Amino acid sequence: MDKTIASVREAVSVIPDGATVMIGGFGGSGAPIELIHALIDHGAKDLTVVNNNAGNGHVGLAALIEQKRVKKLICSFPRSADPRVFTEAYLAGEIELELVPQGTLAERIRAGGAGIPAFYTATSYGTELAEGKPTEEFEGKHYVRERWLKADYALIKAELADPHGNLTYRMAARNFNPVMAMAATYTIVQASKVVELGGIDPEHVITPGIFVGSVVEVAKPAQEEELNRAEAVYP
Amino acid sequence: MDKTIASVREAVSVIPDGATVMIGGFGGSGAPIELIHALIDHGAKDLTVVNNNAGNGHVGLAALIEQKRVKKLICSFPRSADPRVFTEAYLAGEIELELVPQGTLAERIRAGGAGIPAFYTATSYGTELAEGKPTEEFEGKHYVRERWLKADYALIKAELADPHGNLTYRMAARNFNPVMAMAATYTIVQASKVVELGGIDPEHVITPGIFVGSVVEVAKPAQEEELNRAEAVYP
Amino acid sequence: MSETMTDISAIKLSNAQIAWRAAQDIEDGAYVNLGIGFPEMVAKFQPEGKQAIFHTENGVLDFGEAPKPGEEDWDCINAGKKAITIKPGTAFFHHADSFAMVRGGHLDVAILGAYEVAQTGDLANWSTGKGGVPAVGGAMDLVQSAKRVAVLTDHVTKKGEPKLVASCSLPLTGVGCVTRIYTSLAVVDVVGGKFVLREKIPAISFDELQALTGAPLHVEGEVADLICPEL
Amino acid sequence: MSETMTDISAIKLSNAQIAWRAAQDIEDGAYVNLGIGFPEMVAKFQPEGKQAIFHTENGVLDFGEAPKPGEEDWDCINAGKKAITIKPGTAFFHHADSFAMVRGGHLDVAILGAYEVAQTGDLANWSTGKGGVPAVGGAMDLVQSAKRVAVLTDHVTKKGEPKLVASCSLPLTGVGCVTRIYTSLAVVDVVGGKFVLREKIPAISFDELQALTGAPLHVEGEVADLICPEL
Repeated sequence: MDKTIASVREAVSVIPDGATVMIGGFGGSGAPIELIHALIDHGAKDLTVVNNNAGNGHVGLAALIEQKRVKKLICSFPRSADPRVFTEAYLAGEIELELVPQGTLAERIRAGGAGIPAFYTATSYGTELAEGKPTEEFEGKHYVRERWLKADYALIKAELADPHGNLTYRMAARNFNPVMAMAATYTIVQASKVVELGGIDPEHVITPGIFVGSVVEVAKPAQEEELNRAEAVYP
Repeated sequence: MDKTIASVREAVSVIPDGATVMIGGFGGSGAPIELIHALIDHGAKDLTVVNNNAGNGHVGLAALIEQKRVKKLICSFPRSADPRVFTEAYLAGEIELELVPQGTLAERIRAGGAGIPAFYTATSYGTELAEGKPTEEFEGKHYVRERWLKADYALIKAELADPHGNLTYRMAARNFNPVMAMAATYTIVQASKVVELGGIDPEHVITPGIFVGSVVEVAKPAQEEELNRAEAVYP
Repeated sequence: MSETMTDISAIKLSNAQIAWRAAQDIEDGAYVNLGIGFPEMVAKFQPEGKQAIFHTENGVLDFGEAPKPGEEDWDCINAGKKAITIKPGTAFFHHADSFAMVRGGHLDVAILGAYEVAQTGDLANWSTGKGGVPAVGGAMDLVQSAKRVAVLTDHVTKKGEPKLVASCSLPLTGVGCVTRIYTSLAVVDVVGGKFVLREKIPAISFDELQALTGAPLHVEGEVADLICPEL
Repeated sequence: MSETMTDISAIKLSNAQIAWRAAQDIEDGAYVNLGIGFPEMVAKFQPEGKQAIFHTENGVLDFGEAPKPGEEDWDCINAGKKAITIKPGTAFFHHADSFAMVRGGHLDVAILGAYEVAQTGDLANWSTGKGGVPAVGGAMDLVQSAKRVAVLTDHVTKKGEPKLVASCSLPLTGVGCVTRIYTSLAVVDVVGGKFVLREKIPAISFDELQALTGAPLHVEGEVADLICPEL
């Protein structure tokens, strides 16, 4: 079994129009820029995207939105240093937004990966983001019932990967990547380095390979923040 | 801030009669034998204990039960190579048993640590272990609602600890320890080695110190399996 | 039925042979959990060129074989508390993550033993219902969530009673969860609330097999000969 | 009210001073989350001998100060997407684990900004209710679950309207969650559905302060002078 694939182009070629795609990262940290750009080249449209944010500048997720591939965005914080692409699409009614509190977003994704169809959280109780959701009192405190969130595909940025898909992450670039890897039917990983089997200490594996569909090496991956400081535009 | 404590005796001295205590480990792997034995010496009784098992032989959890300190046990599998201590206490009506499927036990503990008062799982649907629990259908599948599980104290076995309570574990001795550390109001850790702050790579920390109350170094900790092969009895 | 019993004890497959047969159906790269005891033997019989990855409830994926006696590391065990080893590709994780794999449907196959399996796919394998100390472990989690749940079992009990039944009399482990049963006499699928016979050992007739089965065996297409190497 | 506005702009505390005051209440060893923007300044003003441990939503605990310009590593950022550094004791974890810390009540203090705080402890700080693009981030999670939720805010809006109100008019972030408010003029606790004045700057009278506050200020015991260093 070898989950490695030669190119980002090939890796994302399985994604059809209309797919739900989770994209890792928190702002630019942990954002799989090369996979996103390959997805733009691939051309899939009418996507539902799950990400913490809504892109920054004109690269990565912002570029995917600018190319009008995203029908709906599920996120917690659609603002950034340069949020114009999303803002204009949203105010023009071209993109649907489901706003989810950040911790609830993370837990809904983890629940999707862990087979938990619904759970209760105090987060958002009594606010407009809880409207229409069942609520219940446990031990004197009020909670909102939230549903799991799953995806057809996840695009993940890792640091090391082995051929079975065991992964590590780099610093705070970990963020949403491990839970999204769990919650997608098929998880596509770009790793800065693919090491041989056994190249990751069994105790240092963050995402076990069971959650990974394919792995492509992208040495020296682009950092969204640096692209934006250089005013990059994709394509 | 320094969470280290000089002795296991001192570490467990805070535990009162009637406390709910989670004890890490799966069988003997990851079982904090020295903390359990110190708890026996300390004398707290009428305890509710959460553990995957019910002890083996006459050491560790089995010894705690044999000394009649455990009023109720919440576990998934009260059998072992030598389960006599628990079996006799249970059949004599001296100890209450709440039997929980292993994955539900782990998730209830994780939920306790993560502020999720209830969640749904397919596990146990249609079985006698689901009797009396609310059920609900999501997307055509039936689920049982389970409640979080929390504790006053957790006794945890770690490999490395730093003075802030950041922890690593050794191989499969990890098991229930990290989730129990999250779910207790106050978590007491025995670590094979206490290293200086910075002695654990930030990416290799498994339990961040926020979940830890105190740390005591127990170099060369006893292994339950080896004690039992030597037919050890405590005290 | 005692006559038949004598007969089948001579012709039935050994536990190792049942495990061997189950191993033939495991795809290359499949993620597999093997129940404690007899199902653990499946790992030994993977065919050439196919390599499953084994999961154990207590937080290890892709572990190696048992160590030599005397070389055990008791921090490195499986769900049966037997010593295992690491190998290139092994990963350790905590119990909640381990059961996220199970409950989230990430396991391709779970293979368990059984007291009874019903034609509806209901499984009873955790309690004899007789009192004593109940123990459930991870079975209820596994059977409700693995993509495919297979059972390995003798076709009948030691007393010769059918273990494949119309409906279970013992406390259930899971409802409608089993899809294939590998027995000492046959391979039976559960399809739409019915037992469908796929394979039987040549030495037993359909009618004899039916007599040892607690619910109707249906035939859809060919019933293949169930032939295993000597094990 | 414009006369009062002129007055208070001269006497009110700076944001740094408000942050300084909040920092004095943080216990040694407390686990603290600081909201994006002005609350981040609290980290700079911890008193000698007290060392809080800071948490950021995106999966870092016990991080260090901002790096020098040009030395940023953009994989190492805080929830405000500003570059941070590691130091001895830092731990990285994923987002679900990060919010398990929040939701599970493991944070001792969360310190946030506010548009409005009600005397019931209700907080509005995520939406001006005016349309545009809504964004919530982690605020709703933090306010419902941290052991203590404190707000840092100007006492009045730029237009001079009270930000401490009888009930919030803007969309809520959380219900009954705030326990202490550090403003540019005072320190106010929320106790049993009432504002209780704990401290005020000496240059303002109780009546003047009450006139700038949208709900009754109660006094229980002494009202201390709120005196901060020049910052």
